[in-house]
Amino acid sequence: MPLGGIIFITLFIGVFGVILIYLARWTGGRAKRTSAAKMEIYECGIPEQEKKDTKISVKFYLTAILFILFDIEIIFMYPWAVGFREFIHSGAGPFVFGSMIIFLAIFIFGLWWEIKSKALEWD
Amino acid sequence: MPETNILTTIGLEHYLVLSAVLFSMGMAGVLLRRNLIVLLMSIELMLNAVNISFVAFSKFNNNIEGQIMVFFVMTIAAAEAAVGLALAVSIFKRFKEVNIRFFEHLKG
Amino acid sequence: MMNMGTTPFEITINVIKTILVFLMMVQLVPILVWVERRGSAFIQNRFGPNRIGPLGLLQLLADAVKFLTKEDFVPDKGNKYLFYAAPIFALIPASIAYMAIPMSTPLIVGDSKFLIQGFEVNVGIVFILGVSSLAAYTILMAGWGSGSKFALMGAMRAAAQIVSYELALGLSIVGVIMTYGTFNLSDMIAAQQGALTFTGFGSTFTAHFLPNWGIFYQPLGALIFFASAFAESNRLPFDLAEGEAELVAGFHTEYGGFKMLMFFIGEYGHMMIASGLFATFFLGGYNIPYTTVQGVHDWLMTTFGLSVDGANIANTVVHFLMYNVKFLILLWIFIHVRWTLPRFRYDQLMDLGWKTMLPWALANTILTSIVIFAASQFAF
Amino acid sequence: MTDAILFWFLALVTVCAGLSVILMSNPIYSALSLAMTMVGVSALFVTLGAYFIAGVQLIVYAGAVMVLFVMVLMLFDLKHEIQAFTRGKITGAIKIASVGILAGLVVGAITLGTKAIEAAKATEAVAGKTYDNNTMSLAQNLFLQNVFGFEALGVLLLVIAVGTVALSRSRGGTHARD
Repeated sequence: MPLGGIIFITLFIGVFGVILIYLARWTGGRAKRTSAAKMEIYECGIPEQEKKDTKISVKFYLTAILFILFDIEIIFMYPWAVGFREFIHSGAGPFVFGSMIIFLAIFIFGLWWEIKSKALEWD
Repeated sequence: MPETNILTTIGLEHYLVLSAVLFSMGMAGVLLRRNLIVLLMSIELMLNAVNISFVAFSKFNNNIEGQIMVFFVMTIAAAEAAVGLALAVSIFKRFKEVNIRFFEHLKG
Repeated sequence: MMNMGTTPFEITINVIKTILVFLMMVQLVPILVWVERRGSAFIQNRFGPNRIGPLGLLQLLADAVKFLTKEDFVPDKGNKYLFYAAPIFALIPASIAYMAIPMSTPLIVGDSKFLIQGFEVNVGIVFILGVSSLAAYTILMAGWGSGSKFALMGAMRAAAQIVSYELALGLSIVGVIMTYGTFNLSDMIAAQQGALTFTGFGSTFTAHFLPNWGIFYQPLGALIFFASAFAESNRLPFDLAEGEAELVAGFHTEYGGFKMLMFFIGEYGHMMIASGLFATFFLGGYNIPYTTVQGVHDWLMTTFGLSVDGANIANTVVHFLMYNVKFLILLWIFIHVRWTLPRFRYDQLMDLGWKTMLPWALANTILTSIVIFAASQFAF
Repeated sequence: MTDAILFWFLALVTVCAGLSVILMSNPIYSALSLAMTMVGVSALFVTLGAYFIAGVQLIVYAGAVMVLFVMVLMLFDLKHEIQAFTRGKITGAIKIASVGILAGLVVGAITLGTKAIEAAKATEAVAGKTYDNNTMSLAQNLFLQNVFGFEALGVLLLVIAVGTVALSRSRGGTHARD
């Protein structure tokens, strides 16, 4: 894996981005007059509301947790998928296939439970 | 045994020392910080340090089982983070508090 | 530098190549913006930008100049560091992931071999998925750094949407991996040469009227991959992150000028990754339909009387053009869909991701594995 | 030589990012530096030839777990942090000292242990297991020898999925109440 190249281009893009932002700062200049209203965040023109942590549904975070759990199960399928043909060639096909069917059954049961328990409802 | 330069020849020890340093950092985080979520993050850091040493041993002993262990550790770390955060969030919803000291008052 | 070449000459060429691929991506963005504006105008029976230069092509330059003269602005309530870091980080995952996609056959001149891609990664798919999943940070950083609740809500929506569809995306790829038995993108392309042929059930089937493309093995997987790729790149009909009616402009509400442009580069970069990956997985990558790379090479040598090196160069150029044809057609489909379909509601979007696409991707995986298993066990 | 440069560079990145995890007082910066550490560790896995594990590290840790942390921190706006570090000079000194002692112990154990390993290797001359087709041998080991652990993790993930949903439902609905 060309790790050196990846690190190099990452740093290159980082420097490129910083230069771009500084360039834009320099050519954009500063307005002579400024006001408090200008530096406010944009809330469609009405005066800014004080409370920032207004209701954000916990759903977002629940979705992220369920994502992690299912993501790992999917990652577990990757080595299986890449080796499946070789397993069949080496004669271990039925065993590996059977173990994966059990795993998939667990996965499907989990998904079915999440759907049934309305954990994934957005209302 | 030929003399090797510690700066230019990277061996198992280098990875293990790095892993130990990261692990101690994670431990210091657990001991020093007060924010519950930062504590969880420090635990993740410790688990990562362990993963480094697993992979290093796997490479230098020519044994793939270390990588399998990393797989399992990652799964368990993710599960731990999920449950830990779920607990932290439900406590935060109830008491508006994430200070670890606060948890001493939880009873029953 | 690991595997970037053995001689200083090769290393230099490879380093320049990565920079060239990056600049190519950046250059493609204004052109795509122009295509998008003209294309939307065409679809909606308008003119679009047609004043500056022929066909409005110089509009790109005018836009760049306008962006450069914008005042740099940070809201008082925002977090300055995250606010500036977010657009820079928006560039990185998209471009690095794109560099792992092969764009043509390797160029072999004498003893040197140059890959027509940024760098080759032998676990290509896993690398691309991993790197592009880092894009969620950009969005969260921008949303938080702005200090505005609209931006934060947009960021949360975008992040939840991206992670949800990453599941369907990752699962639809499992069938692809199973079909080719490798993570390496170049190997996948090599497996898609010639006419449709496959071995199983004790005999070999050939269909001369179809190319040997992945889409014929994985039609359901291709559909799910394509749909989730739209959601991953936050494009319509999945652009809930910037639902203009309720969230102003989503996570980049507070951004303007060049910083905004950098988010655009990131977004179009994800579109390019999706198109490149779709072409690689399902449309034979840089392969010319019905032919093999070696076949084209031989044809070039006999027809034009080229030397081996000359034929190699011509071969690379021809395949590069072929790749770009597929790539640009897919990008046009992205643009066309954006200006044709209405958008979803947020709950519909999540329902689609979790309750429709994920089960179907799962069904695709199971079906593929059963077929592969049966094909090896039973014979007619 | 290039390997050494890469290692030292990555070690520097990981250690700096790891330090900022525990030293930054704003938890969001901590989380972002931890993500940086994860990326660095993934690159270290690449230098060790564990390509697939490196990719999984990126997808699972950097792309999923840390996104969850960042989302939770931003969702609940934990910026108004009471006090970043635990108080008390004596307890603090004891803690730091214990961490130092632990680090010293670990480093000492490693130097002793690797000498033993070197000696064992010299006598034994490890039998020629191939290490090149990495993912394939990983798949074989995972699905032929450790298949029970694999299924058990599937069940664990299922239990966790059920448990987190139940936890986030506890005390009234799925919405944060103000």
